[in-house]
Amino acid sequence: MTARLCADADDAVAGVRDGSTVLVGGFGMAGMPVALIDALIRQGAKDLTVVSNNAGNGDTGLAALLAEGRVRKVICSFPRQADSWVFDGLYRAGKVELEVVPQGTLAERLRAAGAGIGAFFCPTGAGTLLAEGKETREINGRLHVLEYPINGDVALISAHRADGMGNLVYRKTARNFGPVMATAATTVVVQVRETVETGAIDPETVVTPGIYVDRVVKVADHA
Amino acid sequence: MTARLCADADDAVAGVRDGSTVLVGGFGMAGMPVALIDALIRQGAKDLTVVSNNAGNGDTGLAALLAEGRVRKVICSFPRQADSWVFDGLYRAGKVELEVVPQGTLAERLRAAGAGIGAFFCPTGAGTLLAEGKETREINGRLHVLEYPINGDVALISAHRADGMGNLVYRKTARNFGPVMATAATTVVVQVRETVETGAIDPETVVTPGIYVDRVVKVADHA
Amino acid sequence: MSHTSSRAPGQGPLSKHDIAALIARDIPHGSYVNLGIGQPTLVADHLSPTAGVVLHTENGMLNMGPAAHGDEIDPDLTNAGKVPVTELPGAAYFHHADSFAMMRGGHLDICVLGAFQVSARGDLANWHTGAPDAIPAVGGAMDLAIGAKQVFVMMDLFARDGTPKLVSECSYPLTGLACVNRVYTDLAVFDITEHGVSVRQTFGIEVHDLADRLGLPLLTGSPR
Amino acid sequence: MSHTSSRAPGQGPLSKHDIAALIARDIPHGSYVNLGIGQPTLVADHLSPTAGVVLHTENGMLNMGPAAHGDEIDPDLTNAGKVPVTELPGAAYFHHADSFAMMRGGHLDICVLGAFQVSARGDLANWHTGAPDAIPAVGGAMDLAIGAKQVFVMMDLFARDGTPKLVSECSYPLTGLACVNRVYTDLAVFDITEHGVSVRQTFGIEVHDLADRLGLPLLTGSPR
Repeated sequence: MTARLCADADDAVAGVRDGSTVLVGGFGMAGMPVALIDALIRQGAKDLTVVSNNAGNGDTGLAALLAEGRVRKVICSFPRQADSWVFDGLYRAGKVELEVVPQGTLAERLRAAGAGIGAFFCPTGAGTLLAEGKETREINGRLHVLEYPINGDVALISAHRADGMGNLVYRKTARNFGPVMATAATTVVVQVRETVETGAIDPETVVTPGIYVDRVVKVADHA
Repeated sequence: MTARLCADADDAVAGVRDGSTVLVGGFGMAGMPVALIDALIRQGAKDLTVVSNNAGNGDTGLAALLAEGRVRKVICSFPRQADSWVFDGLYRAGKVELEVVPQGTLAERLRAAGAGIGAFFCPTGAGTLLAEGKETREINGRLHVLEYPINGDVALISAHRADGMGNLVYRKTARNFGPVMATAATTVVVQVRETVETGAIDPETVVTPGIYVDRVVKVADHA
Repeated sequence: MSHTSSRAPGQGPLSKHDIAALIARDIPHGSYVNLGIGQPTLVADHLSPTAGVVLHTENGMLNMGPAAHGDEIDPDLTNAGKVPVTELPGAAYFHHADSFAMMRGGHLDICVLGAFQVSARGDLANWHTGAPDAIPAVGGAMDLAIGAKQVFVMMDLFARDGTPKLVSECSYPLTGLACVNRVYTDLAVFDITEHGVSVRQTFGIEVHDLADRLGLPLLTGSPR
Repeated sequence: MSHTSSRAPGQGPLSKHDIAALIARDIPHGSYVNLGIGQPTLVADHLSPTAGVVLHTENGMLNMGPAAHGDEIDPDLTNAGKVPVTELPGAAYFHHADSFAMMRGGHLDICVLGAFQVSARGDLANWHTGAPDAIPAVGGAMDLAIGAKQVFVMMDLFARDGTPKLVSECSYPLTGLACVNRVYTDLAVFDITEHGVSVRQTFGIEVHDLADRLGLPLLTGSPR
């Protein structure tokens, strides 16, 4: 179904259920859907599994969601950062589960979810701690690990511009996880800096076609 | 290594060895690298495995390569067409091998080759003739077939425009197999309608980054 | 919804255009739809521009427009049947792996396909006659069969030799297992349900006659 | 090429910038290179614009330029270390799955990484100290380790406590198995070959002293 333009960020994240898996775009602050995360904090869903590259910085955004005790599990590639004290404290206190996934495998598992691939043999991490307990197989003389898709109930992503169909373009390295996460969740919510008329985005340059987008909300750019 | 601009199509396909696997872009005539195929016919490599969506039309292009007895095997999704008489005759005479692959699986096996994925479980074709002899597995209640990458020694593709780095953009549905084949072969040869200065293609709109491109040749558009 | 007979018995079978119009009416507003190649592409002619239906073509495009004519013809822009087409506002182009990822990942709402046979379980046979001298050619048929949220089949209910095409078991090689949700034919529309084949509508034939001719038990009443 | 001592013994170890300059000189013209995060990013400062080296950053860009300053800073444009950077002519942006496909698929010529330890077989340990209270965080390290055609490590040869970082077996958790091709350090440059560790160059130390301090057999002469 074609995308819906939402009145505000609260409208955009309405209905997220307790226990949901939430994919959150961004790499550092680039592409981080700040307004949607803030709205999710207000919305109140708890017992969440959050899939994102990092596990929150400082005291806002994902860190604030974590601090409220709303996150049961984090699936990410790089939780530990100079300013990830909220996550660090919860983790050391045993109050949040952590699944660490190599960054490229995280992206590929999200892609597999979106692309209907049941599982894939991946050379990354073979023979390391992160492959423990996973099925492995040697293919063409190289050890591979069997990796499964990561499906989201909801994806929260940030893009630069949307048209009336929900077609999206991104800007520079803020593109990062947005396009793959948009394919991998049941409900895809996008915050954009600007909306344009359908037809105003050159069809050759669309990065995320509107088929993947459920809700769009225009928010002021805090950058 | 950065891409080389070739003098002509013969220069672009120089050095293709007997026994090579050649990926050939195009879907019907859209995106078909006609000038490169003609040059490959002149170049003389034989005992080729050709990977392409179709198996030649009429008496030119791939059909002419087949008619010269230069192709040992065809891997494609749809060999049989109204005007595929050259392939049909060779196949019925037992003079060419055929591996039929569902079109999406063909694209995904090429992508897997380019993306360093060792193999993947795919629901397409499970339980059909095309899965016979292949490993299968039920994942989340759905039957999947284990599919392996298709690597090319050479890819011959057609794009709309290239810059000096080998960055490519395509045009409309002529994009089709080009971008995935460009990732899947050791040597990637591209015919384009126009070449532009490096910097003249908006970095947001590059479809095939130059890292995948080895040789570029500008040819007159026969379309 | 209960079984309805849209036309009085005896009014005769639907034409291909009638079937296409019926399918077009059943596609919800705003759906993303793939019409495969051949006969199902007729459905496009019956979709009103206000229906908001977005057409996908597996060779890499969303929001495909009608067939191109005259100066509109562009060799770089064709549908999956290699027929020149046009582009509507809001279109998007993508490569083959992305296009089939979109399909295999279940993002299309509806796919409409032709068929040689459909089984009572929803198995589909539409790519290969199984003739010993046939050259196998599958194209995107298997991907389409398993990819969309709902798979509609559009076909005549009986082959030219009078044998049913809705059968208890397909005799032709399969395209996909248990993948068909609904079958639109010249004589009736069927839902494939977990309880069996359910008749939604008939055209000029009574359900008991239909069951006799098909040699299949048919459910009526509320489909799932 | 046979073993050479670039500096006279006693001239002392190289600085980080000396090592970075050495690596920059060894990168062939026109290479596609990823410099990871941290210390290896110093290599960029020593790459001449005429070297035609194209930098990849795993967060989705080719032809990354130098760090951004002042008005150049754009929050939408950072490197993998989340430092604002610039864009060179001929750049391209792509999403994370495409970026790591590029890496995993072996399309980058060279990747330069830091390390806690490298084994004589080329095993790499650079993501986890193995300390019981450490929070594991891998980022792109495992992808980089196995992705490039050649993996270069840049590190001090000895840890602060004097223990060698080039070892017969890594004691830290591994990032990748048998993935390192060359090790650039303050005291020497090594090739990891199928026959063992080969010394390419030393800086202020004799090979036999190096072998003694490392407790490893070292090959000299023609590396593979």
